[in-house]
Parts: sequence; C-alpha cells; structure tokens
Amino acid sequence: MTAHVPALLVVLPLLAAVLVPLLALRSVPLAQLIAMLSVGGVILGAGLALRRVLIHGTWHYALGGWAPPWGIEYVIDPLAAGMALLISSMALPALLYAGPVVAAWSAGQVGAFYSLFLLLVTGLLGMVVTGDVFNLYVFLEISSLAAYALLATGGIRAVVATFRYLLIGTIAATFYLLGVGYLYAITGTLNMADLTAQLATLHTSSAFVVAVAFLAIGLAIKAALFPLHAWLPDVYTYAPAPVSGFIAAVMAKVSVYALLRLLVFVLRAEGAAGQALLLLHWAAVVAVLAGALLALAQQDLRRMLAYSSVGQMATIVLGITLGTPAALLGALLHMLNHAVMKGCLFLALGGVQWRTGQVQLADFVGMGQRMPLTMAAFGVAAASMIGLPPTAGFFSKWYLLTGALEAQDWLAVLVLVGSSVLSLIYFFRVLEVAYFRQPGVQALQRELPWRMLTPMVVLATLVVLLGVWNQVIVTQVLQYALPHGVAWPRT
Amino acid sequence: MKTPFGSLLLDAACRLMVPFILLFALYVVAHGHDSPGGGFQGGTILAATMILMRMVHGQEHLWGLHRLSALRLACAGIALYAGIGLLSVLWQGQYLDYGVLPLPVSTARAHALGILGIEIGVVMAVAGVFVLMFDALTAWGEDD
Amino acid sequence: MVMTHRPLLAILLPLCAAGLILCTGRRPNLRDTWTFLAAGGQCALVLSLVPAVVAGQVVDTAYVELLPGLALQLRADPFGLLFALLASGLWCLTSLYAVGYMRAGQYPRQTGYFACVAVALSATLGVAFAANLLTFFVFYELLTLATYPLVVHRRDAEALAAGRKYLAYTLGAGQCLLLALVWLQHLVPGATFQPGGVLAGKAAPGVLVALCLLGFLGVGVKAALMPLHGWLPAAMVAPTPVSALLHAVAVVKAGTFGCIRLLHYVFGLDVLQALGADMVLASVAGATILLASVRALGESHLKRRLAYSTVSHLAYIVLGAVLGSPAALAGAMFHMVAHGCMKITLFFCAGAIDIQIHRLDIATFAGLGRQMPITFGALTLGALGLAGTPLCVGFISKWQLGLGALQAGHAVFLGILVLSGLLNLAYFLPILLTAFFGPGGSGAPSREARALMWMPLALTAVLSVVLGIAPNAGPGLYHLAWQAVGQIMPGTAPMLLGGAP
Amino acid sequence: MGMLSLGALHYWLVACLLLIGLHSMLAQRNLLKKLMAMNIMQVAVIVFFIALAAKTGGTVPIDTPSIKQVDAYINPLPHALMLTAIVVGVSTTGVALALLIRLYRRYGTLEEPEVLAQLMESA
Repeated sequence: MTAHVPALLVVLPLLAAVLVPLLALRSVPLAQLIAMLSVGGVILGAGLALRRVLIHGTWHYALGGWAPPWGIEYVIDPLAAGMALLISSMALPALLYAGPVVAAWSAGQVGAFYSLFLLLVTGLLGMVVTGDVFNLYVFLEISSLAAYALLATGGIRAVVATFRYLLIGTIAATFYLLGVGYLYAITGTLNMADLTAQLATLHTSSAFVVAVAFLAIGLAIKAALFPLHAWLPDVYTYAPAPVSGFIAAVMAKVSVYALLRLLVFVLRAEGAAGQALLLLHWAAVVAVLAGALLALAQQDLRRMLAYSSVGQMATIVLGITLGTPAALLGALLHMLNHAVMKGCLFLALGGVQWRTGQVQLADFVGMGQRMPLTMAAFGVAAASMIGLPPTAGFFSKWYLLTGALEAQDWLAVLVLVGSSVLSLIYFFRVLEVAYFRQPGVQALQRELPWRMLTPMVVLATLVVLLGVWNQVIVTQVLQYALPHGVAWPRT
Repeated sequence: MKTPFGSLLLDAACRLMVPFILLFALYVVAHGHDSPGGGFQGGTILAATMILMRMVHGQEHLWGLHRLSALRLACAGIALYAGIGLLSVLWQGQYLDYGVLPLPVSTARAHALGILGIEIGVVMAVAGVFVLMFDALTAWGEDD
Repeated sequence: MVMTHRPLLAILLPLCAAGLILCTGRRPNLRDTWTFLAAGGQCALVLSLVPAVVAGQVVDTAYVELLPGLALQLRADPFGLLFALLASGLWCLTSLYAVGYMRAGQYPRQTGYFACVAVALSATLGVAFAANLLTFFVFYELLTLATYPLVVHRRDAEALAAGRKYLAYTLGAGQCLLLALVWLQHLVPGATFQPGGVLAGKAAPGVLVALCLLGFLGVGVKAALMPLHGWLPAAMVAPTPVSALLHAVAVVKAGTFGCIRLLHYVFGLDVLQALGADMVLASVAGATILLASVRALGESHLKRRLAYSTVSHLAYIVLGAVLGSPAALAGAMFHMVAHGCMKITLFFCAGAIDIQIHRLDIATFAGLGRQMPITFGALTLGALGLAGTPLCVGFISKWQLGLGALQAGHAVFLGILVLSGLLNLAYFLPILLTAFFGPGGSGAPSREARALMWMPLALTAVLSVVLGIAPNAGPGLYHLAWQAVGQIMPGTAPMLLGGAP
Repeated sequence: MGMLSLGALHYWLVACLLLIGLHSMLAQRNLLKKLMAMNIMQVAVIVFFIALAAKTGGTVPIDTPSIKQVDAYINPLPHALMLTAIVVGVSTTGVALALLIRLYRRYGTLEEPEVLAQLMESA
C-alpha cells in the first residue's frame, strides 16, 4: 500500500471531501471525524514519503501507468514531501478548531464547509506533489475555487472581498496558463523533468522571456508579493477564523513553493528565469518593508496580521532570491516557522473575535485576564514573529541574515533588520494593551471551548519546540531540500 | 424555478424533444472514446435536459432529482472515478492504470472499458453539479 | 577543565523559584521565603565556583547546540564570576529590602513582581556566565523582557510610557546586537569569548567599523552611554527596589559587562586601536561622565538625580575599559563592584525616604537627617564613596582608573575623573546639607524606616567601607579583577594598592 | 517577422481578447460585467492553446481508418487541456455568480460604487 503513497496523498482527501457532505446529513460529528481522520492519514502518508525520500532520493510515480512525458507524473523530493507534511499538519488543527465555529450551522452547510476544506487541502497537496506543469494549474484552480467558496462563508463583507479575490485569482491563473502555453509551444512538453532537459532549446527562443514573465507574475499575484498583494488584506480580515487560520498559514506559501519549483528547480534560474529572480529580489526587498509599515498603520488586528503576512511572504521570497545556501535554508525554515506562527496568531485572533466580537486594538484592554490561554498563545507566536531567541522565528531570521551577509547584499540586511524592528513595534502594541493596561471594570474570564484552545496551545508549543530543535530540522531535512548545482543571482 | 415558463406550446415541444436529447447525451458518452464526446459533454447535455424540464415545469417536476439526490449523484460520480483508480491499485497497477483490471478481454479493451467507467463517473458528477448550481442560483430566499 | 554544572544550576535556581513564587501567590510569607532561598542558593553556588576559578581552572560546559557550530555555552571565567558575585550578592540584600518596601508601601501585584525579579536575576547570571555571543544575546533579551513588567509595575499611563521607551531603546539595540552577532558568526564561525579578541585580521576595516558600530550600539543602550541613555531616567518610575537592583546593578551592569566583553573578548583592543575607534569610544564615555553629572545637578527629584549619577558612573567603567592600560581595565572592572554597592545604598535610602514622607523632592528633606539618622548616615557614606573619598570602595576604583589614564598616556581623562568627582560632590552635598542642617523637624520623633529596610542599606554602606579598606575581603573581588586583566593583557603583575591584603 | 504578417492573425486575436478582458475587468463598474470580462479573458487563453495545436492541412483528430499518418491530424493535446480550462472557467463563473446573487440579494444592486458605499455605511 505504501508504494502508492504519492497518489493516495491526493486521493484520500478527495474521497473524504466526497463522503463528508453525505455523512454530515446523517450525523455531523461523524463527518468531522472522517474529515480529521483523512487529514491524519495524509499526515502519516506525507511523513512516510518524507522518510523514504530522504533515504532513497526523489520518488517518481507515473499516474495511470503512462510514463512521462506523455502521462502525468507525481514527483516527490524532500521539498515536496516537507511541504505536503506542512500543509496537512496545519490542516488538522484548523479542522479541530472549526468544530465549535460551525456548530450553529445547518447540517448541509457543515457538510459543505468540511467538503470545501478538504478540497482545498486536496488542491494544495496536488500542487505540491505534481510533476506536471499543467496539472499544477488544475490543482491551483481546485484550491482557489475551494478557497473562494470557503472565504465567502464569512458574512457579506467576506463575499465582497472574495469576489475581488476571485477576479484577481483568475487573472493570476490565466497568466500562469499562458506561461504554460508558451513553454509548451517552445518545448512541446508539460513535464517538469522534461522541461529541464530541454533547457537548451528554451534559451534560443524569445518566447521564453514571455513565458517566464507570465509564470512569475501569475504566481507572484497568488503569493501576494507586494505590488500585487491588494486582494490579501480584505480576504484574511473577513474570513471565518478556522479558514483564515489555515489559508493564512499555508496557501500563499504553496504559490511561493511553485515559484521556487519552477524558476529554480525546473528552469535552473538560467536566462530569463535568472532575471525574473533578480526582479523578484527587488520587489521582495521593497515588499518586506512595505508589509511591515502597512501593518504598523492598522487598527484592526486581523488586517494588521494580513499585512504582516505580506511582509513575511516577501521575506521568504527575499530568502529565495538571495541565492546563497544559508538564505535558502532560512527561506525554507521561515516557510515552516511562519506557517505555524501565523496559523496560531490567526486562530487566537479568530477566537477572540468569535467570543467577544471585537478585533480593534482598543478593545483588547485587559484581554490577558479575560482570555488568558488565548492571549498566551498569541503572545508566544508574537514573540516568535519578533524573533526572540528561544522561539522559531529567531532562527529563521538568523539564517536569512547570514544568507544576506554571505551575498554581501547590504540592502537586504538593512531591510530584514528594519522589518523585524517594525514587527517588534506593532506586535508589542497588542501585548502591552492586552496585559499591561488596567481594564476599567474587572473583566470576567470567558475562555474558548477546549476544541478551539488545544490547536492554539499545540501550535504555540510547536513554535518553541521548532525553535529549540531547529538544528535537527535543518540538518536532517531542509539541507536535502535545497536545489543542487544551481547558482544565482546572476547580476 | 419559482415561476415556470410553461405554456401549452412549450409543454408539447418539450415532451417531443427531451427523449431524443437524452438519447443523444448517452450516445455522446458512449462514443467518447473515438469520436468527439466524453464525460463532460455528455454530462452537460444531460444537465441541460434537466434544467429545461425545471424551467418549463417549475419545481414540482424534478424527475426525482431534487437537491439532495443531485448532491448524492455528484458525490457518487467522483467516488466512482476515484474508485476505479483505486481498484487498479489493488491489482498492482499504478493508480488509475485500469489496464491491469482482471477483465476477460485484452488490455486494450480493458483500457476502453476502464475509461468508459471513468466517463460514467464524470457524467454523473457533471450532471449533479450543474443541477446543484442551477438550484442554488435560482433558490430565491432559501438558505444558501 | 572542570566539568561542572554549577553555572547552569545558578541560572536555573531562580527560574524554579519564579515558578514556585507564582504558584504560592496567596501566601505572602511562603512566597517570600522562596525569594530568600533562591537568592541564598544562587549566592552559595556562585561562591562555590570562586576557588576553582581563582586556581585558574576553566569551568566550561556547552549545552543545547542551537545553530551549526554555536551552542548555548556557559563558562565561569574571572570577569564573568566577578559580575555574577556582584549580582547574586546584592540580590540577597535587595530581596530583604524589597519585602520590607513592598509591604510598607502596600504595593499590588507583589507576586508578579518577585517572580519577574527572580527571572531577571537568572538572566543576569546567564549574561555573566555566557561563553559566546549567542548565549549572551539570548540572556540579554530575556533580561529585557523580565525587567519590562517591573518598570511598568504601577500600570498607570506614565509607567506605560516609560516602559514603551525602555523597550524601544533596549529591543531596538537588541536587533543591532543580533546583526552584529550574525555577522560575527559569519566571519568567525563558532567563536567564543577569547581574552584578547577573536577578530584580529578576520575582516576588512570597513566591515570591522560597521561591526563595531552595531555591537557597541547594541550594548551601549544598556550601558546608558550619553546619546542612548534616555530610557534610564524614565525608568525611575518603577518601584525603588527595582531601580536599586536592576537599574543600579543588574541591567546597566549587564550593559557595561557587554561592552567589556565586546571590547576585550570579541574585538580585541588592538583591532579597535587600529581603527581609531577606541578614542571615539573614550571621548563618548568622557562626554557622558561630564554631561550626566551636569544633568544630575539640575534634577530636583532624588531618584532622577541618582539615575543621571548612574549614567555618569557607568561611563567611568566604559572609559576605563577602552583606555587599554591594565590599571584602567582593572579599575573599570572593580568600579562595577564599587558603584554597585554604593549606588544600591543610595537607592535603598531613596526608597526608605519615599516610604516615610512619600515625596522625593530634595527641597522637602529639610531636617529629615536628624529624624532618619541611619538612612541619611548611609546616604552620606554612599555619596562620599561615589565622589571617591579615601576609605571608601569608590576611591580604590577611581585611583586605579586615574593611574590607568596616566599609564595610557591620556592625562585629559584623569582631569575628567577629578572634575566629575567634584561634580559628584556638587550634586550630593546639597542633599546632605538640607537633611542635617536644614530647618525644622528638630523636635519631631525619629521616623526611621522599618528594620527590614534600614538593615540592608546599613549593610551595603558598611560593605562599601569594608571593601574600601580591604578590597580583597570575602571572595576577593579585587584579585578576581586583576586575574581577568592578567588573562587579557598577559604579563601584568596585579598592582595591589600599597600591598593591602 | 511572423507576428506581424497576417498569417499570425489568431495570435493578434488572442492578444486583443486578453486586453479587452483585462481592461474591462478593471474599468467596468458593474460587477456582472467584470465577471463577463473575466470569461472573455479565459476564452482568450483557450483560443491561444487551440491556435498552438493547428497544423496546416491537418484534420480533426478523430480516428478515421482511412487516414493513417500522424501529421494529418492536428495536435489533440491542447484540445484536451482546454477542455479542463473550460470546466475551470465554468466552475469559477458558477462560484462568482453565487457570490453576486448573495450581494444582489443583500444590497439590491451590482454597481460596485453603490455596493461599497452601502458597505462603508454599515461598517
């Protein structure tokens, strides 16, 4: 059975997504259980795949028996297996967290919610696992469609934001498809490994520049890189808590993964791909500061976190485009850390909004007493975002800084330090209001139900554990996820 | 549809055309292997007939395909698609390699039959989804 | 190479105590015993290390490896031990004083207070025993976070503003120090503190200047060098035991400790002299000494005046460290101890006065000296010691600093030291004059502070005199200072003051 | 210069469709018109792929026994890809229509300025 794990990673959540709406009509807890079991199965599968890939190297799985370049091929290498593990392990807490939030909904709606959630997980897993460029487009659309529907469950303002996201997301997908079209026009193949083999023919044709441009812009929009991030703040702000907790943590990262996979692993950062990386570098440098500055200006905490996400996404892209091994390690580690941190932050904030309905900074007075555990989880995750030593954020910032120093890129160093100072300010504002400002009336304690608290507490402890054991993660896993034999930037 | 367009003329025309459209839909699905057609097109035509009946006769003439059973149809379709794929895994083939299925025919014919099973799954899924979409969009005032 | 975990124990003990304090919040007596036990235990542990270190054995243990080639490493070398002795010793006295002060002043949230002090002290010990810049940075940041709740203890608008300023300065500097730390690890992988510095010839001058700027900006904020001192006077809004222990001993001394660590154990003085950065630092320190003393003259609030006096005396230490002659370095190291004892006495007196008359404006002290003889007696001893009068510990360190300035050939700094001594007298004597010879209050009954408060301040006053007469009394801090200097500048015989024991 | 000659007419068509779609998606005030513009953009991509598949003199890729050699048929792969793209387009339009209907039912209009105005009032 384990020989078919790559396919099962995608089929299991798909089957669950099909079963859950029917089961939910009969009994909602059973549907929730099935959903969580399927995601648990995917976590197990991804773990197995990671272990096997670390031992035996890249795992090629031809779907339907058709050998590439004709058939669609699933390729799992340490990077893909790691991302699959990250996606599924961030989906489990979000699913558990969704329990009380959807308790008030009708059985049909609950079934639809879980089914869409599992479709989203399927889409993201598919994007990470596939080795075919067009198949990546299909899974990109599956995950986006599921995300649009999920985000729209958050009330009328969410519907407006989601419609705008749908338009911009479709533009991005269309650009990506055009890029794929041009690549297919030049090389006649859609398989990633085949594309790399035919790199020589790619260089000669001028269409290659257009192809890379379309690919890069399309995925940059989905990854919310600064000039193209307009859709993100509204979407993360009005999304329901479990959805924003999961999407904020993982969705944009999968697009960054796709950028990394295409520009670096497939096109070996040669020719136009190298120049694209250079342009992304300058966009990321601006975006890191812009994200932090915009976050500073917000009063609504969810919007602040959304802009902080834009900044952190740019930090990851900066790490990738810097090119030195340490920077890449930092980027991958930051993908992992940021997913856990941001997931915990959004779950905590969603919990506060679900319980008290207020998410403005001014309403957070004395929140430390009112919801102690939630704010504690928020505090630990905020400390990690700032980069205080024992937490995970510190170490990914460390590798990024080392990478920037190795690349002698003083602007990147300046921007990284500047953004962490800014994040220090806008995160500490919240902690000061929540813990140290005396509430007028003595606030009574209204903590969240256990099903919402456990995911947060687990994520918060994970943030610290990731920090202390990051050495194991880096040396055992991330080291092998780096692209070999590719050197950039070519200034 | 709350207010059907039904009038005598439309009813008569409908009663005449619907059977042939359905037959044509099945033809399209069956011959999808070597002529233009296949799951999507067949499913769309099937759904078109159902939507036509809904528009002409309004809600009470649902052919038994009200929202819940449309959902079941769609889910069953996808389950069938994935099921055939998993079946081939049981016989040591790659996922979706339905050539290895132990059918009493040559592997080429097995491939054709396998793809036909998949096409039927797709038809069910597409028809179910389209009917669901039509009902959702036209469900005035009901909970969405 | 002695494999001992006592440094780690000395750090973990207060952390456990903090946990216990938080648990036994409802029973104040039990809660306070945890503080005493932790202080006593920590002091004993640190004292037990003295014989090994004096005998020259290196106590060095690496623990969790956080980054490739860099681990949380603890080492008890003479200089680190000196600072650890100072911090843990004075914590014992401060915990006595704090219990009396908090109960007399009926302060709310005492449990949180004592727990934060315990965590702060464990962080201070961590800073003292850090063997590489990463461990130093980890505990340095932990110290900032532990002291923030203490600064905003009163939770009112003014305290929150001071807290915000405090964090802005310290955490901002922390980011600069982090960048310097990453850069150092990039240049010299796996570097630990080596007496004499590790950066000789490892990088281009431009990089070294940038590294120097970042590093000293990082530690300079906590060492309250002039442009970066803004947070110290504002942090005086905290309760007095906090000002006493943290802003006279733990936090600011961690800054100066960091300065000396960077100067002599990371960069190495010759690297700085090659860059000409040492004269820049010396002039900044000199300017801070004078300007801070002048500012202290203008302050009418006693605690703010003491704050500016602290800023100026910290600059003594930085000046001594950067002059580069053995006597100046030994004087700087010993001045950490001297200033610690004397300044804590003054802060204790300020606290006692605050509890008795609830005002700290110097004008209102008229005749108070006669009503609070012990408090003001200790105040006098402390003030005179700071000014550098003989028979007080301040004299010894100022003497060494002056000698060092001459040895290093920069007589101008000797002039600055003498001038600042005069300025010290200028801003301390008015307090004593109004207190003892001011009008009023002659017939009123003695309003001496409670036993729990005047006992510690008397003890520290006596301690500053005893150390003045016999600097090697007790654990031999003076000898430790010279041993550390011996490691940095090999071949310098310990210059004992006229053969005193 | 293949692009400018009339032979590459279909590539010009793709470019025009794409630009029309993009422009009116941004410029139109009515949300439904934005949605239609999105569909135009998707059609542009479909036409692009189909144009790729064309071979001069190639016939429809249906297995006719009489034609044996491969290059008589045009390339079927882009057609299959575009089948998926059409399905994706339909489902995106379906979701978008569902969103628009909820907006219309709530605000009674699909003009973006009015929707945003009512949104600001209720905020």
